[in-house]
Amino acid sequence: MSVETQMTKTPDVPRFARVRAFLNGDLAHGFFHTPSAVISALVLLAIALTAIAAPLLSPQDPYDLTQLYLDKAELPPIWSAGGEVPYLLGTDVQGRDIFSAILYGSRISLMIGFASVVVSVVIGITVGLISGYIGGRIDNFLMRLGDLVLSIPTLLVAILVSAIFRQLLPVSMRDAFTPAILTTSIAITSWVQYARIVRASTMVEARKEYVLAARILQLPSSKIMISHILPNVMTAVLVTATLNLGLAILAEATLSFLGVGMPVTQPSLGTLIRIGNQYFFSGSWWVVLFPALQLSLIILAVNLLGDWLRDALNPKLR
Amino acid sequence: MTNALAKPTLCVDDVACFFDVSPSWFDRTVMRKPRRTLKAVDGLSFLIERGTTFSIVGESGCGKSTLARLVVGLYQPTRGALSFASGSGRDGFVRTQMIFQDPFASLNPRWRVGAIIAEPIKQMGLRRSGAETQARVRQLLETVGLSGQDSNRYPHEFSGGQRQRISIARALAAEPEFLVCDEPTSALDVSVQAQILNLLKDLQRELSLTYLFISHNLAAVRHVSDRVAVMYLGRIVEEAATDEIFERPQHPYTRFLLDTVPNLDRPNRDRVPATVDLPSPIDPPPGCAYNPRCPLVTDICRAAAPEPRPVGSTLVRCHHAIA
Amino acid sequence: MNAAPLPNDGPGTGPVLDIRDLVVEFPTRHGVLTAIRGVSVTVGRGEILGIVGESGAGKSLTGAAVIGLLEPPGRIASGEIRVGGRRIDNLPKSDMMALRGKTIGAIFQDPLTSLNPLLTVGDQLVETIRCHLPLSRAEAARRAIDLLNEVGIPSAELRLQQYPHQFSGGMRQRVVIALALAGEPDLVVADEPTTALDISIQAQITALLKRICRDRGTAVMLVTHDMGVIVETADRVAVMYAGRIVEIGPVDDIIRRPQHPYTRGLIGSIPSLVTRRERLVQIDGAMPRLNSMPPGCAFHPRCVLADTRCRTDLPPLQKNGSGMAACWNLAAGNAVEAA
Amino acid sequence: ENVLKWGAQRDVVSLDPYSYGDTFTIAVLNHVYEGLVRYDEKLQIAPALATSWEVVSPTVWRFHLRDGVKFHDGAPFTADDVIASLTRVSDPASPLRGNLPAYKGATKVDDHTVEINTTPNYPLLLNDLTNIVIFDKEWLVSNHAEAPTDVGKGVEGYATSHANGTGPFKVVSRKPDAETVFEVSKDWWDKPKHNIDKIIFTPIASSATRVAALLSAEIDFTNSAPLQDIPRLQASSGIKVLASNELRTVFFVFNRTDKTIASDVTDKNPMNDIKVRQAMYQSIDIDALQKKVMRGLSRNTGSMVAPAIPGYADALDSRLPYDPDAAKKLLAEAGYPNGFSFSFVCENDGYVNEEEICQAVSSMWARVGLKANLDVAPTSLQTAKFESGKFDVGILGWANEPMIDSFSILVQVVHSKVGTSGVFNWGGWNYPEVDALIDSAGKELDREKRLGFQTQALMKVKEDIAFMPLHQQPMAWAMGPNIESIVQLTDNKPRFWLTMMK
Amino acid sequence: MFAIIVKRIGNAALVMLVVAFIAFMIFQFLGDPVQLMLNSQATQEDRDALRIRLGLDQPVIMQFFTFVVRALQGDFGVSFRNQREVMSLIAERFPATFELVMVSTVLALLIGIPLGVFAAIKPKNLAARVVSMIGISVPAFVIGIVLILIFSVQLGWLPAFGRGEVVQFGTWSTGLLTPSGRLALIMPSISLALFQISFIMRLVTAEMLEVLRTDYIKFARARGLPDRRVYFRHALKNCMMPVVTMTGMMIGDLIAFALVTETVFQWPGMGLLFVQAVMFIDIPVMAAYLMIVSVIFITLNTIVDFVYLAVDPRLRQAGSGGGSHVR
Ligand SMILES: Nc1ncnc2c1ncn2[C@@H]1O[C@H](COP(=O)(O)OP(=O)(O)OP(=O)(O)O)[C@@H](O)[C@H]1O
Ligand SMILES: Nc1ncnc2c1ncn2[C@@H]1O[C@H](COP(=O)(O)OP(=O)(O)OP(=O)(O)O)[C@@H](O)[C@H]1O
Ligand SMILES: [Mg+2]
Ligand SMILES: [Mg+2]
Ligand code: NI
Repeated sequence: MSVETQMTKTPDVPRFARVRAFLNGDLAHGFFHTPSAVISALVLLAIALTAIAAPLLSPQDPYDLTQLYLDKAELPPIWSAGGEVPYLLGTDVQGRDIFSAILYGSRISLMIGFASVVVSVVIGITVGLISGYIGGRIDNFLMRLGDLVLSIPTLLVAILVSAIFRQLLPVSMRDAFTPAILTTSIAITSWVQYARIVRASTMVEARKEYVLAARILQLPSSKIMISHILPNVMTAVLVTATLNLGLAILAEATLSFLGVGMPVTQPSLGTLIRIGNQYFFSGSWWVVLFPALQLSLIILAVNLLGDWLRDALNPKLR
Repeated sequence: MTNALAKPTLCVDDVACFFDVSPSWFDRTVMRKPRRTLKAVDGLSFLIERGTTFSIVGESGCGKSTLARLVVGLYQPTRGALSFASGSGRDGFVRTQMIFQDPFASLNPRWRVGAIIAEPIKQMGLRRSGAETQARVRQLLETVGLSGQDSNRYPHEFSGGQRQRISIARALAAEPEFLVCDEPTSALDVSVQAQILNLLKDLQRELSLTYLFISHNLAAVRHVSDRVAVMYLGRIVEEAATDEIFERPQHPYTRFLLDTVPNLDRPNRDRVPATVDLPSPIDPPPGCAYNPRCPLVTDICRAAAPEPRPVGSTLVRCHHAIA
Repeated sequence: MNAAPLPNDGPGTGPVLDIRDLVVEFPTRHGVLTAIRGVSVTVGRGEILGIVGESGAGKSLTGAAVIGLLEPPGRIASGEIRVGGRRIDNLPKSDMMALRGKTIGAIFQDPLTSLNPLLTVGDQLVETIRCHLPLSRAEAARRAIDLLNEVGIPSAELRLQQYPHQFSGGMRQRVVIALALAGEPDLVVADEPTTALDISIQAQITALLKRICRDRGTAVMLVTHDMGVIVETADRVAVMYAGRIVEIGPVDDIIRRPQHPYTRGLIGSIPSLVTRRERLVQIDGAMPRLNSMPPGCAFHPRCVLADTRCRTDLPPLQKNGSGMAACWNLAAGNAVEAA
Repeated sequence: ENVLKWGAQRDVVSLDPYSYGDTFTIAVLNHVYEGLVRYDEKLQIAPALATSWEVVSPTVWRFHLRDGVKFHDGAPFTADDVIASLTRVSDPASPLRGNLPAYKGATKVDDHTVEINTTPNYPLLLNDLTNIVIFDKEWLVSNHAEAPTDVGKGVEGYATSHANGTGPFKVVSRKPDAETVFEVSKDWWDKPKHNIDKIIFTPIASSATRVAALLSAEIDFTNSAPLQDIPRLQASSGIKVLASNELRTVFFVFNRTDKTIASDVTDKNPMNDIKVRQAMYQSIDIDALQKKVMRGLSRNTGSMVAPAIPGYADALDSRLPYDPDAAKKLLAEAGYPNGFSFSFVCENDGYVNEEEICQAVSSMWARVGLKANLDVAPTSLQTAKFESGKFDVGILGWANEPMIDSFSILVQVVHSKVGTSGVFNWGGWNYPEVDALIDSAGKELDREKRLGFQTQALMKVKEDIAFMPLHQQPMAWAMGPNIESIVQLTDNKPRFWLTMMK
Repeated sequence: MFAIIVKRIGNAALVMLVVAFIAFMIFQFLGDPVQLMLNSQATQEDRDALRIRLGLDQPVIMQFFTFVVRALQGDFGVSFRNQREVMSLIAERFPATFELVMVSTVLALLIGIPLGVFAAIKPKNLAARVVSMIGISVPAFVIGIVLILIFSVQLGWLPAFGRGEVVQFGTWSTGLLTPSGRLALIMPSISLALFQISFIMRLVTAEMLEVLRTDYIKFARARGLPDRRVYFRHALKNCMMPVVTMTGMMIGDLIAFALVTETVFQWPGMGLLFVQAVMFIDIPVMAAYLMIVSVIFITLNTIVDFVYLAVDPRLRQAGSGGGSHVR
């Protein structure tokens, strides 16, 4: 337990006051006192930064075919006999540097995971707010639509959607569009959850008296939804979104593992695992092990963070 | 009390508000269930004079909040009309605002107090510049007994009584002439209730406000109001000047209420418990809605609903009211 | 009826509940919050002791401490709680479990949420009865019917098969009372049993409580913030402020002749049904928060009579007339009253 | 009881050998169905259901059928069966029609003699007949399976899921993609050179799982041991690996029509410029490919056919040297100093390590500025693209089976699309002189002369770099300790009737 | 009560119809069946004839109607790849997947629920936290590969692939009755269930923590009921509603996720069929699989709704419209 000085009021330095107030607040305090949260945040930060800075950090651009040399194929990690500089974690059968591929693959995994969560959150919030606030037939229709989406297992929808899209696109565009397709196919199934959460909270919030007060002022519905209700339903969305980020990353990896995700020339972590899987017994364990570790690490960190956030923000558990 | 020249602030004429609580389309068509309406408010008529406090008392579910919402325009009446006196409102009528029961739910927890109070000012364009708005917010906070610096804080940093003050400040920010107070003190401790009731009275005097005061707390009602109406299942069963109603209750329900309410002045008295619970407003008993609980019940009560009739200066809905 | 706490001379003769210098703390990250700061109170057989006070005064915590259900991290830091002469505040968990329901019953505020929605009322009653008394299912069911009859639920036999949601609010609170009485406890802690109910039902429940207390000789600790309920029900009343009892005494005396300035303010702030005053007595300000307790008398920032001693020294609860009060300026107060 | 558990990379397409021209399916079904002739242990044509034959005239061959042969259901084998089977395989809907290009008809002489009519002087009828298996006529008729299965009709043929042959094993049960069980046929006409009672055939697509299954002795044999796992398998006690290279030559084909399919060059087809083809050829580092991707197990080649295939000549086998600089120069000369992009269609389940080959070659091409848009998908999807010419560069492997003669590749792949020829002429290449040579070979009964035409044709093709040969692909079988001996021929077909178990 | 049942079933049928429409649209969009069925040599007449034979000349609505009627009869056409009737293909594969999914469900519930309760009672327990994280953080395919490496290759205890020996009952096959079948089930079901174990566990924990704070639990304790009774009779029962819902959803997800497991362990189930169908764009199989999984999924959810009615008396009340469950 650290000894915090009692927060003294600093009325007229708003910006710093807010930062300080945040750092002194329960959320930040709880965070710094939860080792799992701190560690996973650090891990995630490190992974995200290295992924973003991948072109600067990696000795090779694994998506650039001209940089793959067959004579550097299947080199073991640098510390094993036969390892070569700069191939830190070894190379795969195409001479792709595993370390670089992991950085780039994490970038794709995180990007698709994040984008699909953002897309589904945006859809979910819109649908949920409208459904919950306006109600009636629109609500009925939107919720039935959600039921429908839920009546087919998520993974199945994702596989079908990505298979269909890929089939419809010409080959030359396919690789470029695959991340977008994957994002869509994951988002298409996960918005329902947010919509339901938002709808339920919206219905609760809409009955609260502060909303009535706004309605008495004849504020337009859109404004009430966005500036009054939305901030109050975001907490639940945030928690779910964090936990779902893990699931989304997992979904992308699974699709790629099954061969309907990222192509071999632009491998994501799931693709790398699928490729590496074939070399599992041949002694080239590094081809599958490191991507698998990285993937598990990312999802674990995201989940730990999400768990902490859920506990920290859940008023019922206080 | 009635001034023939000044139009009453609010004139409610046979207002009703029904809710459709029918079973789903499926149940109605396939299961042949009937449509059902809930008569939350069913034919209310009263006048509120400028600068006075008109109170509504009644048990939970009798339609008090529905009436309040009708008055502020959140619900449209199914029948009847509400006519306001002309005033400074945008549509030419008196400006109406509302104060709510729950000090925790009535302020947006994500907004700073300053923004909450400024919202009506901005929405209605009452002040021209941001600085003026800020000044007005500070002034309002001071009016309700808080400090101007409190505008930077969030609602959760305040106690229940303080929040109710913020709520009042927000209502006042719209510069209303008419305030609807829906159980403004029932979530508060008595000592805080006293603060708020005093504040409301002070404000009324200073700003010559008109109040529609809704409560189930008879003592509080007696304390603040000029006229009182007692509601039962969506109807006013008795309406009179305050002292009149408390000293000479006419309707058996009013009498029952006054008897059951704990009375500090007569401690250790055994109250008369009601034997029957409040009936559902979906299917109210035929005839006089109060008949299942009424000690004076006769056949006519079960057959016909009584119309309001004057007994002295009181209006009563009872077959047995003695003139 | 005992006004002053009795020394404990063994079971049978002494008070049913005897709390001495109870202190309840919450260790938090910013230090320890002391929510109850030395409460001593007794309840005798067949007596209803009302506890009133503002929200956050510590009424519920006192009740929870007696039932042994303080939510962690809350803990009894010092003091003693005795029930029937037996000290219970330091009992191991399992012994306390055996005591709950059997010796101490409890009633909570919200009858809507106090009953498990998925079990029939009969199930819950039978289960509770069999947990405390060595009865067969059938015998327990018979007892359950008796209990329901006792709390005034008609056609009890039928009602046993029903689920809580099929009961009205008042009925549910009756069931809750029946459940609390199932183990025939000597003491019932009732935390705001009528607050969630309508006035007409409130009257039913208070009447029921009084009757049961009278018939069974059960001691009741009735926690509420509604002076009206106390006046109707209690024999004695303790007024709490900021984790302490500031005044305790027979109900009539407290209502008519409140001694402590806080009690006086409290009584004065209640509007009267009978007379009309232009302004209510108003205690300005609010109760201090636990983390910023003022030194001395916790009431001094709001007290009109406060002097320097009030700001530094904690007034003890001392005998005063028929009751006891904790204030340095009681004499002055008395003088005012006498005048 | 000797049970042989066979883990294959994939399942047979169907139990009907005529449903799909798939070498592996036919190889598996050869345990159940037999032809009139077959290849022996030395890949020489040997009698099977026919005991002898003679050429009656340039267009008529007479076959004498074996006596006392019974189908698995007990029906006797007669000339009617041969005619029914030949009719079935030459049906217009039959995908195997191209395997019997010279066939004109057949007549029954007596119960044990048939005559087959062919185009004049067709030299390779026997080679073709090695894989034309014989059904029982009554069985076909009573099960309404006289015609080959036609997917378009919306009904599955009886023969798709049932089998009734004369071979050494009979089908006991089949679950597609899961398990097919064969049992020894006690009534087989030939003297068994095996001691197997039962074969359990299981497709295990994942190579890792397949290797794991072999290591944990859940399977006794696999005909496709992943190349990368061979060292590991060899090191495991009790596991034997038979690895060498097979007949199949893998090469790239070009779209030779006027238009590219997906290229940034739209006004013409760069592939029609020999400089471009040579540049592509010379930018492939075949040694690196052989060493890394093929694990040293393939045989680099400049020839379109393996040395064991008649028509091969050493002169065909020289490769243009790997020389990226020369390639760049050639491209510049051809007018593409910065290269160009094109679609590169590959499969991921066709040839050995095919996906890896294509990836590696793409990256080699990338280094000289050629941007290949790699399109990798299962064979069934890619075949459609090939057949409709929707590719710029594609991959093809040709084993010259069942003919085991270079005439096979010449007539089916190299020849332009005329009649039954050029079925695999996907890219629309057209060499009239070569066509003429092939046609002459197809009418030449003299073997030496015929092979001379064929070698000449192959040489011309090579000189024009019409195709880009890579290698003869490796084959790797692995078997557990239960297997005593097995015969592996260069056609990569398991023959369990020649296999002894311990 | 009856009304609620009729309504639920009606709802399910409606959803099914829409799913059927989606499946039908896949048919329509993913290429021309005629193109896919005939080879490139076919003439225009062949094409037109086939078009008419397949009913593709009819208006779309009629085609959809025929599709639905045939689907109701279990006729989804012939697999392009396997050239066999889709329904018989799926019927053959269904038992394998069913067995795998059921064993995994049982595992998930049997392990997940007690662990969840345990974690709720002892929130600080490290082992419980690890279990609750592993399943949702390590992808099933990674777990599968690791399991094979350890238990098949290194230790040689468990088979790496397949179902082992199965016993056939008519069209149904089961591996539960033979020792090798049971052994073969171990690794696939564990790798499939691990995610769900964690999931159920977390769900139960979260619900328990909430339920344990409710008034009725407090009141149950105050009545002196023993802890065990409070946890397992009062609290757990109230936690079961979301668990029941999730179990319904979970089984559907398991069927879907089984395709990953089936790929890794070469488990001859529907999933493998589907994965291959996707690779080969084998539309009849894709459409049929989609429909069948949805039927299972919707049936399960409808059953869940009925379980709800059985568990929660509040929903049984006539007119209360039944439980719209919130996930
Ligand atoms: N929007 C609505 N739809 C359907 N029924 C409603 C609606 N609003 C109120 N009611 C019903 O109308 C009746 C009157 O409700 P109202 O809220 O006016 O009562 P109240 O007197 O304010 O009670 P309380 O003292 O509990 O606030 C109740 O039976 C309530 O259930
Ligand atoms: N878990 C807790 N952690 C910290 N402080 C607590 C906790 N529970 C209660 N308190 C504090 O203890 C004090 C007494 O609480 P208690 O619930 O006894 O009040 P009360 O008198 O019953 O009020 P009310 O009338 O609102 O029920 C309050 O200030 C409260 O904030
Ligand atoms: Mg109300
Ligand atoms: Mg309390
Ligand atoms: Ni700290």
